[in-house]
Amino acid sequence: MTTTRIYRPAASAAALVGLLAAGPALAEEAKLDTGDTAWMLTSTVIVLMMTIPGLALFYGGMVRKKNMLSTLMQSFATCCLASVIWMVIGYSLAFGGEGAFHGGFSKVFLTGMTADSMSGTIPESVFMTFQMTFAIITPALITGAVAERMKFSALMVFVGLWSILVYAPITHWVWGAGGFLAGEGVLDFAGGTVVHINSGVAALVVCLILGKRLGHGRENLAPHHVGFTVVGAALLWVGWFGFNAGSAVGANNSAGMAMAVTQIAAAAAALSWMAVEWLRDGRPSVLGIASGAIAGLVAITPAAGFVAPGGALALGAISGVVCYFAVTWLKLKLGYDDALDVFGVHGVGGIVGALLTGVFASKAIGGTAGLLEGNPGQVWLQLEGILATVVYTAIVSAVLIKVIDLVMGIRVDEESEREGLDIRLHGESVS
Amino acid sequence: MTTTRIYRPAASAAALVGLLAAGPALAEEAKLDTGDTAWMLTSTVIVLMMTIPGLALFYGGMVRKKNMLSTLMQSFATCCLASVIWMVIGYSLAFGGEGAFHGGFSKVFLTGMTADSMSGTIPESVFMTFQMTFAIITPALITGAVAERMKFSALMVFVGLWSILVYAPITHWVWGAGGFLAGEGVLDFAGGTVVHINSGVAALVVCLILGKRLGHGRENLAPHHVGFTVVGAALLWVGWFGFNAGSAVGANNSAGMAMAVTQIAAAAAALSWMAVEWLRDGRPSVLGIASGAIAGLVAITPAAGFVAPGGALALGAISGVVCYFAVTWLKLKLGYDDALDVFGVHGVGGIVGALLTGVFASKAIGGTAGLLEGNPGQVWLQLEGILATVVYTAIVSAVLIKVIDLVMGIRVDEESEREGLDIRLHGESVS
Amino acid sequence: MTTTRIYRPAASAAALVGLLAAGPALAEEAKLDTGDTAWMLTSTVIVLMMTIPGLALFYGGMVRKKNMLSTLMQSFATCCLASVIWMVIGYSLAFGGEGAFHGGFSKVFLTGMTADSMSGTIPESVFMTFQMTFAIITPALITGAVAERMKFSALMVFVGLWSILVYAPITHWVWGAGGFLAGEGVLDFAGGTVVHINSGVAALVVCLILGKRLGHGRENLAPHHVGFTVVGAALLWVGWFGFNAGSAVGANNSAGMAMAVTQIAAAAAALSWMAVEWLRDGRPSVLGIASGAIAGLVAITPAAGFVAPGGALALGAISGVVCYFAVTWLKLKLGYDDALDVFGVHGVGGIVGALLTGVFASKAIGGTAGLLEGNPGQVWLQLEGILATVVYTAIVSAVLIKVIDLVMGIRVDEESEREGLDIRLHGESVS
Amino acid sequence: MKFVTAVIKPFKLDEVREALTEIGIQGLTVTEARGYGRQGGHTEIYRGAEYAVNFLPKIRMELAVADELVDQVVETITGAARTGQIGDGKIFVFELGQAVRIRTGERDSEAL
Amino acid sequence: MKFVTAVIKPFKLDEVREALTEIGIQGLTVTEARGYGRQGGHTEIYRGAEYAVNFLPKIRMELAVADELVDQVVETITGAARTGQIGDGKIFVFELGQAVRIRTGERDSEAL
Amino acid sequence: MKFVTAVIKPFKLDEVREALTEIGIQGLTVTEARGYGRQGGHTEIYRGAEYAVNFLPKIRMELAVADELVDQVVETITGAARTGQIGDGKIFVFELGQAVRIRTGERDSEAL
Ligand SMILES: Nc1ncnc2c1ncn2[C@@H]1O[C@H](COP(=O)(O)OP(=O)(O)O)[C@@H](O)[C@H]1O
Ligand SMILES: Nc1ncnc2c1ncn2[C@@H]1O[C@H](COP(=O)(O)OP(=O)(O)O)[C@@H](O)[C@H]1O
Ligand SMILES: Nc1ncnc2c1ncn2[C@@H]1O[C@H](COP(=O)(O)OP(=O)(O)O)[C@@H](O)[C@H]1O
Repeated sequence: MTTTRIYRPAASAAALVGLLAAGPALAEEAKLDTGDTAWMLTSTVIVLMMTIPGLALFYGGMVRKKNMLSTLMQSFATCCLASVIWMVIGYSLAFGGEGAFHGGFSKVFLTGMTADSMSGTIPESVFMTFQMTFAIITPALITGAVAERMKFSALMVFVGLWSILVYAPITHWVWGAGGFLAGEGVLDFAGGTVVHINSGVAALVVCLILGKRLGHGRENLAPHHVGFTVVGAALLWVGWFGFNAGSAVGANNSAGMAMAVTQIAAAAAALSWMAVEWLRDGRPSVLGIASGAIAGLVAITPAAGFVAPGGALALGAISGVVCYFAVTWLKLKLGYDDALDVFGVHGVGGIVGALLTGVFASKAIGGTAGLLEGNPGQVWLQLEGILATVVYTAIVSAVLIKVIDLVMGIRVDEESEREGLDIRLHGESVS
Repeated sequence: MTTTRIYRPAASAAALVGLLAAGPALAEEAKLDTGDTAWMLTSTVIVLMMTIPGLALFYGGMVRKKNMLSTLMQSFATCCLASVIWMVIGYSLAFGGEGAFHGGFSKVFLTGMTADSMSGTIPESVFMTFQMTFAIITPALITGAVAERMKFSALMVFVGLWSILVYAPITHWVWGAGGFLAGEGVLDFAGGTVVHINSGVAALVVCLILGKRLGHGRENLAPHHVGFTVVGAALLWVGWFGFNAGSAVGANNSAGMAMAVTQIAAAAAALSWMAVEWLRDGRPSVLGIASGAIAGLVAITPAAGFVAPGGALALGAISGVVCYFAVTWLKLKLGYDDALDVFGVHGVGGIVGALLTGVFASKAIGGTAGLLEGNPGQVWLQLEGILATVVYTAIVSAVLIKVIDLVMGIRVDEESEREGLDIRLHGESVS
Repeated sequence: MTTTRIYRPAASAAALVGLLAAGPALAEEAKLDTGDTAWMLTSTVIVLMMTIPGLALFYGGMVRKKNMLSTLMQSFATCCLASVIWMVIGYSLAFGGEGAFHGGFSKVFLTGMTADSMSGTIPESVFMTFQMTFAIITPALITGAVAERMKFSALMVFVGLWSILVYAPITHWVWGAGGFLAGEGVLDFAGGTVVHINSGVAALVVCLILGKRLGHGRENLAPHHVGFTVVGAALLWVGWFGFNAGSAVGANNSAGMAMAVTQIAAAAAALSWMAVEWLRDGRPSVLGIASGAIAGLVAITPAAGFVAPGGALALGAISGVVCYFAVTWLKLKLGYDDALDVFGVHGVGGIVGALLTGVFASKAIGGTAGLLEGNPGQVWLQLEGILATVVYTAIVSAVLIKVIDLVMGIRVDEESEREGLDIRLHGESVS
Repeated sequence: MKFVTAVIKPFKLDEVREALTEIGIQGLTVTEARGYGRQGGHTEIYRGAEYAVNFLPKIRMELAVADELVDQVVETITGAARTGQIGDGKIFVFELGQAVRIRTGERDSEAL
Repeated sequence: MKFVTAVIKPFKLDEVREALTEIGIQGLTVTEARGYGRQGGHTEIYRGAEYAVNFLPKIRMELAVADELVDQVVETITGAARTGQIGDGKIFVFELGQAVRIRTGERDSEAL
Repeated sequence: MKFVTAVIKPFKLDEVREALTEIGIQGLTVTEARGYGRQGGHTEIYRGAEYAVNFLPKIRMELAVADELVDQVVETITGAARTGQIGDGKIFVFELGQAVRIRTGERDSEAL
């Protein structure tokens, strides 16, 4: 039996509390705990559900009817491709060793993951699959920015390469043994930087290079079925407990508190988005409250194991308002066409959340104090984590998409865009 | 580490059986069990799923297309608002202390819920969030009665106040430490009174005061997409295992039996509703079988940890038929417009279930004998629980909605009702 | 406390590994493990979700709009009926005793399943309900072959009798104590034969006898909403972890590895189906990739606890291609009208998976070596399992449907088929 | 024969149909339509992007009638469909050359 | 020129279109419609509330044809759309004043 | 009065409506339609079964206009709806007998 790594060192204080409460001493760390394993199996299941059908529906409802299937396809195919890539190379790069920047090649094709390899108190197979679901949703999030106009073939190439060149290394930085950001004490409980800032910034870069949709700003590009979007948002919300409480890697106090604060922040952000929209536009929209909930879930992601309920309430309320303005004002101001607001919700929400984690972190909850408890340095650390991620993902994503554009073209022709990607790229249509 | 309360005393005999089977003695009750915690984390997730997207879709499919989004919105916004209220004050009123009628203010804003507070074998944070999902679905159920004509602003005010003034106290009566109904031995395993009778009766009262929909009895108000309703019913069914088996507050024998009887009762009720409909109308409808399943799930809710499989089969079959007549005959007879039959399914189903719990309760399963095992007194106790709930919720709900009507008006204007709430209240429409 | 049976002997080696890793010795086998129980409760929940709403949506999106509700109804009503039958007699026939061909009548109406009956480390109530969800999905799968033209009444009669005469005995053969296939060493981790080959072959037989849909081969019978189908496929995928990892009957290493290989095989099959379709038809369809994922999930089902990740990758990729040709070429060649491809995906996928389990089985993973590790005999054993199942289910299903046809007729009249089953059989329509 | 096409508010359909049935009309065909007119539309905002929705839902109804019935039909529709509010719709009357009942091949007045 | 509008049963659309193609018709436009007529409707019951569904799904098809083709077109549609059962639908023929092909600006018979 | 029916490509609707508004047209009614014509269709394949989709999405637009405006209207539609590609659609012009505004009972030219 082999235990290969320490998981998410940033969360270790919280985990420690959990483990002590749970009884078994840390010394016997390689012993399988069935309760922890049960929760991690479950978390894996529901994080997968976040992408398919959750994200697929969330995005699918927001596009025009003629592009609905192509949008579902982008999530579904990304799920398949990212799974295989994670198994082949991604997991190894992220968790295969102790480099500062990547984990090496020792776990390519999951070599050495035997029937009894452990990762803390759970089987490594469970840990690997849990992490796979994160490796799935991150590139899937990006597809929202390029909806309704990108070539499916080019998107698949991008997703494949990006998973290897961007996602796996950044994961290693933050959560891998020896990763340079984790070592410095950057707090990211469940993926605020790794998943949300990363995908949000990549999305912005890619959609800038791809260009706006035909008719953007003139024609009616409104969502064809906000109902699907609400269902998708609800499934994302539900699955997010696997994301955040699952990141405690066990059924412990840390998981419990992560779940509680996740719910509180999501609700608070949904309400704050609704409130500001009601004040400004005179009516609360359904798309608005759903977007607010997602914004809150994004923002609480890095903070989940570190903040108390009161902090979560504030963090959620703030992030709902900030993302509202990112999406309705900043985007219009700057004029880019991030079709489904990946940057506005995940990029901006992730940045707000990462910073506020530094503000609201509570020693009693996660072992680290934040600004409000007299530790302003944590905010600077958080900023460092944000910057490192933003710079790396922006540059590599830009180069990648440019190269793919040169080699094969990334945008469908005008007629296909007019007629719809469903029929033109996939030969199908929703009645 | 603090352990603050005994959970659901009515279920304690069943829980005892479970705990003994599971090994650890009750003495060490504050010790975290990872398996119990894993199951309660999961239960929390799937009970949340019952409301969004489950209930939202169940209701959303039953209204006319022009009101679909507004109906989704009612569930979604209720979810957000009830979450925050629970965190701020509801949890404290329900579980903050040992009064006979409410729990006091000691846990306002979750004060004192620290990282290591326990509730039996699970973290208090998990218990609090699990209970929060019940506090969400109960007011959300009510929205079905007022669909297609109530002002969203007035509904939000009602939901907020009702959560505090009705839901939290009744929860305390039945499940809180010192609650007067629990003390007397009323059996309510998972919320037959607290959730279903409570919401069903409040729904009836509110829709009577709100008045019928325009065109009721003349125009075609048929469901616009029974498909969505079936999906919603299915998600409610699936999530109901968190509701019922989760109410064992652990992964034990009681949870197992609660799950088994829940499935059996739901299936039996669905079939009995289908059968009677087939006989009377000449064809089994899809809406019918789905409604029957929900009726069975409602009815088994108070009984889940107390009855044996055979009892569940009978209880389910009876409740399907009774609710069928409540919905298709009683409602027409009395002429009220409970748009989506909250009273007929949840109110009536809850009452039938609460009474039949007293009939079918089995000492071998949950520690309490029912009428069939020679304990007729239990039926009277159940009746007491029903009456207390009905009277309190009816009066307070009526006063509440009347006051709100006076202050701000509760009904949309005629033109908005004609054109649809989606476009008028939320500025959106489903294509 | 009684422990009645050993579960799934074929999986015992794998389970042993898991149990050893988990710590508690096998001797105390009747002791409840809360972690194992938590995972099995969860698995039960998500396997139910596979049928409703998963399969219901998967199938419902593939039929024409006028038959959508009737298709949902077939899954939903099958769920209800199969549940009651399982409780009344099915569970007993499958797991009630140690016969070679069936389990007898000792557990009719769940007699003897007390509050503390155990099944390994979990309550028997959980085991019974977990198995019930398998007894639900298997006949529900068959309904895809008869969609759009079968009488609902006849279908219900068929489902009821088939559950008793075909499903329960075959389950006993493979997983019951003393079952003759298990005894011989046929590997079927989670139901490749019991569920998929069984339902796939029954489906073929029934649709051959039922005849083609009106207009088959001439009129446009295309899916009315591939979006629903994608959502259904996603929910099937997500729930499949309960199916496969749940079949480890505990939260152990075997479950972890089953989960990992399930994800890998599904993704590989989806991609291989997509690739071959892209090459042949010039575009990757959304229905195609979803079908490929299901094909991979079917094929990995018997293999889940027995193969390593590399084997799963190969097994998945192969099954995607084989099922593609079964559905697009074999079916056209032979000319039968298996409306939603139950045989092509579940029958063929199940056979491919069962055989490849014999090829790729790895001693290190599940305790049994396959062809590639020098044990060609396993392939022959697998073939025996396949043949026994195919022959029995084909004959009994054929006789059953013929008799029902004689007694009451199995097909709707032509006008009903033209106008749609929704309105004609259920009196409802999707707007 | 005349052919009457009317554009009305959707929720008036049942009333209009009943009124027409009362004066002996036995058949008509409707389609869902969207109308642009003085009634104006409204604005929908999705995440900050405003879209003017210029078209409002209408029902388009058409029926072939004998010459002598046409005035009564027009009056009946006008009466039943009127709310007095802007957007009530229009009625158009055309000359109809031929009418055939597919089932029987009957022509013109017998076909209606 | 004439303009033919036909209301038919939905499942007959492909047959009718093929029959028309065979006699040289190169274009037509269809819309989904709902018809009220002698065929009657049916009743749907949802949780005890009965709703009469008076309108049945139909296809409304329209095509502009040269004067000399109109009889053949009417016959062809009648033949292909007939099931002999009530509700087969109607054909209406109008005088067409002008026709224009948008792409080229061609007029009248050249535009069809 | 004249009655103009135009079949156009869906994405051209807004442009055409705006162009018509500019020349003073204040009302029109549109329905979603599917067109069969020279443009041809395409093939969809679902699990090996090929279906020819002969009909393509179109917008059917109709408006009643005063006689003197009809040429301008036809020109305006032609101009705004043209892409020059096959399938741009058709315009048909009919004689309109009567028009009524339901709200007011106004007739003919006052009703438009
Ligand atoms: N000139 C026209 N040709 C065809 N349809 C028209 C015309 N003018 C109006 N309509 C239809 O009549 C509907 C109502 O017209 P509108 O001008 O809004 O109100 P009103 O009929 O009360 O004057 C419009 O939505 C449109 O469908
Ligand atoms: N007078 C009419 N004007 C316009 N459409 C009509 C008229 N009468 C019937 N229809 C259309 O024709 C369809 C078939 O008519 P119906 O009376 O049911 O049967 P049949 O055509 O066999 O007599 C109706 O559903 C309706 O759409
Ligand atoms: N004879 C006709 N009658 C009615 N509609 C027609 C006729 N011919 C074509 N159409 C409509 O016009 C559309 C465009 O016609 P098509 O022949 O494809 O291209 P084009 O207009 O460029 O010649 C068709 O899709 C159909 O809706």
